[in-house]
Amino acid sequence: MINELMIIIFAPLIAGVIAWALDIKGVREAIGVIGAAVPLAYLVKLYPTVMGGELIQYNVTFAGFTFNFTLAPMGMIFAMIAGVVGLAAVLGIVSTARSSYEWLFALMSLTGVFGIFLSYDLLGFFIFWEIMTFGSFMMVLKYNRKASLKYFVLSVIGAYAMLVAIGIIYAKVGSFSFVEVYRAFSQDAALGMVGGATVFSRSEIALIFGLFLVAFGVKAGTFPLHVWAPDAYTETNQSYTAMFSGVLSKTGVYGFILIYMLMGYRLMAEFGAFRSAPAFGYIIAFLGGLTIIVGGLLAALQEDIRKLFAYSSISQIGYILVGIGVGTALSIEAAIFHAISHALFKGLFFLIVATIVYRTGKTTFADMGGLAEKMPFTFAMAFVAILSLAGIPPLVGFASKWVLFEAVISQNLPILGGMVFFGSAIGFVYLIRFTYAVWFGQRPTDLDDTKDAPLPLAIGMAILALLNVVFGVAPGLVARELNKVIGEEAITGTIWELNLGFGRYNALAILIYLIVGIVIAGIIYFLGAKVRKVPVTDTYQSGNPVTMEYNLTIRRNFFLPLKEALAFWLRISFDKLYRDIGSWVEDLAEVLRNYVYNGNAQSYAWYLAIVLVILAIWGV
Amino acid sequence: MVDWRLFDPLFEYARKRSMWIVSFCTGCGGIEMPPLATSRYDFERFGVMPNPSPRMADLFLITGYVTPKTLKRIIITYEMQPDPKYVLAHGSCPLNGGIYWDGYNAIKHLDKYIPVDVAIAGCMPRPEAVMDGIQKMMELIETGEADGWKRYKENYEWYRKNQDELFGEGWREKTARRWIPWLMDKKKEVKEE
Amino acid sequence: MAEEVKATWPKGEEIVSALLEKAPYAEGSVRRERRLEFKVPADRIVDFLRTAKASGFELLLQITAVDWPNEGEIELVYQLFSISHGTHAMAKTRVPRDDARISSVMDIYPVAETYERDAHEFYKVVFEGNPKLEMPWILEDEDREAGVSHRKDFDMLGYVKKKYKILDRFDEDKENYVI
Amino acid sequence: MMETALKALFILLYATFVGFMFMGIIRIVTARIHRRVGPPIYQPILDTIKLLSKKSNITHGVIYDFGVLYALGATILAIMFIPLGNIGVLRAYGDLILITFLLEIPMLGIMFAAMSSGNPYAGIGAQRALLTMLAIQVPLGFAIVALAEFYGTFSTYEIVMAQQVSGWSIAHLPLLLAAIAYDLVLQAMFGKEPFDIMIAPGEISLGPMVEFGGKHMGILQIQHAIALFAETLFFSNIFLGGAVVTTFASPVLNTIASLAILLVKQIAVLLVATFMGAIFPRFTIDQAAKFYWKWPTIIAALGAILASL
Repeated sequence: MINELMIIIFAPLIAGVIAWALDIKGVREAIGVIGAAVPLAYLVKLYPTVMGGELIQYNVTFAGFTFNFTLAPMGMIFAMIAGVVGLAAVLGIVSTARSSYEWLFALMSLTGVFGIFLSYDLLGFFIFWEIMTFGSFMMVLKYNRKASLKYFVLSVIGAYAMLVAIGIIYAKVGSFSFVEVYRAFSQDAALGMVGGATVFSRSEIALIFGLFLVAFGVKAGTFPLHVWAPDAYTETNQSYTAMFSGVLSKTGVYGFILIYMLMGYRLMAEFGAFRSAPAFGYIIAFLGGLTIIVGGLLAALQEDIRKLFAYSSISQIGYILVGIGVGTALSIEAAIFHAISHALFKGLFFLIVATIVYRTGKTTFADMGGLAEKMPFTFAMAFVAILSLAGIPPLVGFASKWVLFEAVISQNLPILGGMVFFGSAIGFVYLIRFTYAVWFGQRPTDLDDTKDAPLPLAIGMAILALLNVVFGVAPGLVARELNKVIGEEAITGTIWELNLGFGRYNALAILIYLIVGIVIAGIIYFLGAKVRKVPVTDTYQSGNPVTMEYNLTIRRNFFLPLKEALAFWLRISFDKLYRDIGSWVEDLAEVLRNYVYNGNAQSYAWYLAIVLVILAIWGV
Repeated sequence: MVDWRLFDPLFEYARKRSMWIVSFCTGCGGIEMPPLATSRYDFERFGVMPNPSPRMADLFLITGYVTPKTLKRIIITYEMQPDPKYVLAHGSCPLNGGIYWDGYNAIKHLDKYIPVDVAIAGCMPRPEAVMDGIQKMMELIETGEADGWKRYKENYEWYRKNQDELFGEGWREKTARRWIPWLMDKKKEVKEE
Repeated sequence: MAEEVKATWPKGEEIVSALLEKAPYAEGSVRRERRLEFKVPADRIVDFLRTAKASGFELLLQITAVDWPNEGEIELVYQLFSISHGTHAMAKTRVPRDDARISSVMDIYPVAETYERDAHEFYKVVFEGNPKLEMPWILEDEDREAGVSHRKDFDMLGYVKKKYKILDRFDEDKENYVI
Repeated sequence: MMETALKALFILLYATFVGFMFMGIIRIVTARIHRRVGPPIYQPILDTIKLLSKKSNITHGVIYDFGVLYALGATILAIMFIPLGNIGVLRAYGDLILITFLLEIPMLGIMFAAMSSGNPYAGIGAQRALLTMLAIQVPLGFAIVALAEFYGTFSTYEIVMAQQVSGWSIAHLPLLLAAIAYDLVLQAMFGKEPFDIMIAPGEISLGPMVEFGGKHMGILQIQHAIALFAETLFFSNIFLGGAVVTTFASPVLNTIASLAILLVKQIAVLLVATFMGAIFPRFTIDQAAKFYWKWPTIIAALGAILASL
């Protein structure tokens, strides 16, 4: 009987291959959806046992290496995120997929993600990391070669960094499995405390941490390494982006948490703490803070709907990194909580973008507008997503952000607190820009017959929106699971209420009083006189008559003053930096090709002579 | 839906004591507004407040002569105001064209196009006269005679006929589209139209 | 003209003579202190203004159109002003009334664009080279179609009576208004 | 249950009435600065009754109405969390960050309604309101961080209790800096003169408010009244020591005394904002953003750092 873990990991891949092979319109979608639903079903079946504390082990020996897979509570939480958002995204792909090629590689990346969350040794982790990257790269390649090239180059740099780090660890520790690696590092930390000779020297530990930072930083899209994300998220099938940014970026976050789990003590012993946060953690947190601000501000200045949400998902990952960086049990719980809520509302947002792009065929804000009447269901979903991402109390976005704020500020880190607070306003800002340009205002004439979302996409959106609301009103549900994962009662309180000791948040009371408030406002509203519906052109333009030819909505360049205020900072762009490095490397290669490998035998003879002379002098 | 007749005295008092003026100075009397708002006369004592948007304004001051071009804007602004709305006309020009009686571009009889509740004499009445006009308007509201808006609603066809007679049919679209070719710098199209 | 015996203004005489040398086709005289007058044929107005601007007349104050119905001509008065000499000058040209056509001086004095549109709007004088001549401006579309203009042969009062349909009850001698 | 319902109703009525009185005070004080007589103090109530009693209203769609209702609902929600003497309903859950967010959410509702009206002025007004909010978020964030770190707790009620013991917050230097920064931020939250570019009457005819007529504007007047009351109450609770009076025997007297003290503090905060508003001309949006990102941010950051030492 094949072990459940194997089914969870490989079900999507097998379904993908079959779907790709069969390539029959109806059957392909069905197999794809089954491929995404099966792992989720098994995860739900295994949920009580894993959360009960008993780990499910399974070892596979293959080509001389033993891969052991374990379903630990941490892996379970992330796998559940991948399962739910993956299923919703796959439902989206049903209606937006162009060919079976996309089915194969979307489900392949889903397999990679499940493999990462379930593998309990570095080698398996790396292999599935590569499968996931390859799958997502092929998805982007289909749409735009240049964007995929940039994504490929950065992912390869990340992958090599991770490979080198794993190599160093394997050389010193002699085994890949997390258990031995963890024991080796904690022994090392203990030795380091006592002052004995440690297995890893200080520079080696710094090197490993740096390499892991780069590797996971690329995938999570932290500030200096975020340049691939806007292009990769934009140039692919939009409902796949829901999975791409909702789930795949969580692997980067899982990686950072892995650093804590494996090497936390060793790094703490080595580099000490910075005002009650581990020094190495503060680096991650500060990078996360920068990512929030940079991602948010750039998101506000975008003209393309997909780019806006790409930058927005980078900035939301910044929140999670801040949570991880601070390093206390509460802040890591907050980070995972925000990872869950981010996956939910970002997946929902990208499905909404997929619907809009699928129905209108347009992607820039300039030629969209007034879709609220034409696509009421999608607008309702967008309204829930906006409330959740902007952090409006009754929804999950606020609950996770609130826990994160409290965790960061209570650790006496004022600068990080300020950055996180600024981030919440930025989220508010670019969401209103999106809402104004897409849903409200004057509708261009060619969008008049747009229909609402197709059924599979609608189901996908409904699932995520429902979860957004349920986890928002009852954050205790998530908090209790997180306490089990971290093993410490950081967030107490009932199902409706979160209690952190120095701050309490009651979601149910908020919902009740908000409804009471809106009911009171409604009563006052309906006491007033009848209301007359007025067309868009009957609007006050200093008395001038207005017809549909006039452009009544500011869709282009909505935040021009912000762009002018930030003109100085916008000149510094890491994207340009990497492109310059790329072109510089190309020129260097050009020079080499012209002078060194110029193909005539005579210069090769000279090189041979020189090498022999050197060897002779060396006295070999 | 609810029958508010019981509270009518309160509503009339509130409408009387809080008239918001559309800040749209239509003619030469617009310069009389600042003295009213500043410390010597200060109509804010009566709750009168200038307000740029017609959607929340009640009182519409026609300050002086009205040209057809301005009348188009006045009609549009007047129709945007929610219902209990009042018009206060300054000087003799809105009544019979005043000194521009033979001008081709001055409206001779404003009452044909929009209902006027109170008219103040004086070729640009002094602030005292305008304050007196506002007092008179408040009296009319108190006694319920300020029914210009009711007249406009009941015989709207008559008003509409007069307006279309002066401006021609469909003047709103024509005026709106008048500048578009020049705004979009498409001068040639003007010839073909 | 009434002001025969007047103290001529020596400085003005120099300016006029200097200008007339450069523009022989024009005649110029000094009306009084700080008031010069030039008569220029219609086709040479552009060169005249170019030389005027070169010799110190920096500003074009106004282009006024005067309608002479019995002579069948429209007189265009270009009023210039020279800050350096501190004097005002009028350059008058005559254009036939029925198809009043003259070339635009926009390239010399950019401000002329608006004055020419004004003259065109009310006196139907066509200024070749002015792009914005047909642009809607002061007159409403209805007035433009009805051919409103300030030429003397246009019956303004008749148009007003037709437009507002209320003036016919006025007594012509304006003593007693009956509204 | 019944008792909290009564308390909630009392808070709501008290907040609305005092909020209207505050709006009246603002108009009278501004008038007296202009050496004018100024309207009676109950003028905002008359304005609201007139607006609500309009005989015909317009709407631009469902979101246009729902946005306005949401704004008033969110403000009513916010007022319940801020401790009001000893009759706060949700006092135990009055969390600094939660209240700061709740005081910003009505703007979301108003902007949703304004934008769905499709008026270009509303679009520009919403853009400016967003940028103003982006600008004030930095000093506001640092001020809240300073408070939270100084008292080590986020619950407003515990902060009020701590202030009864250790004196007003503004007595300590870090929180004095935070209070100054927060007061500048209040200027923009009230929409008072130097930073009211978002509702500039002359320039963009009241920005987002341009399309609100009749009862929509009436509801927004009520919302503005409660928001004024809520913001001043929040400021006087966290910086000016709130009011916990236990000297009298019967709780009713205690409540009246604490409400009176709070009222005095709230009016003081209001007058500071009104005086500043009556004197300053209006900043353009990038001047406002640059100003807020320079001085108030430096002051608040200094306060936060000092508080965290």
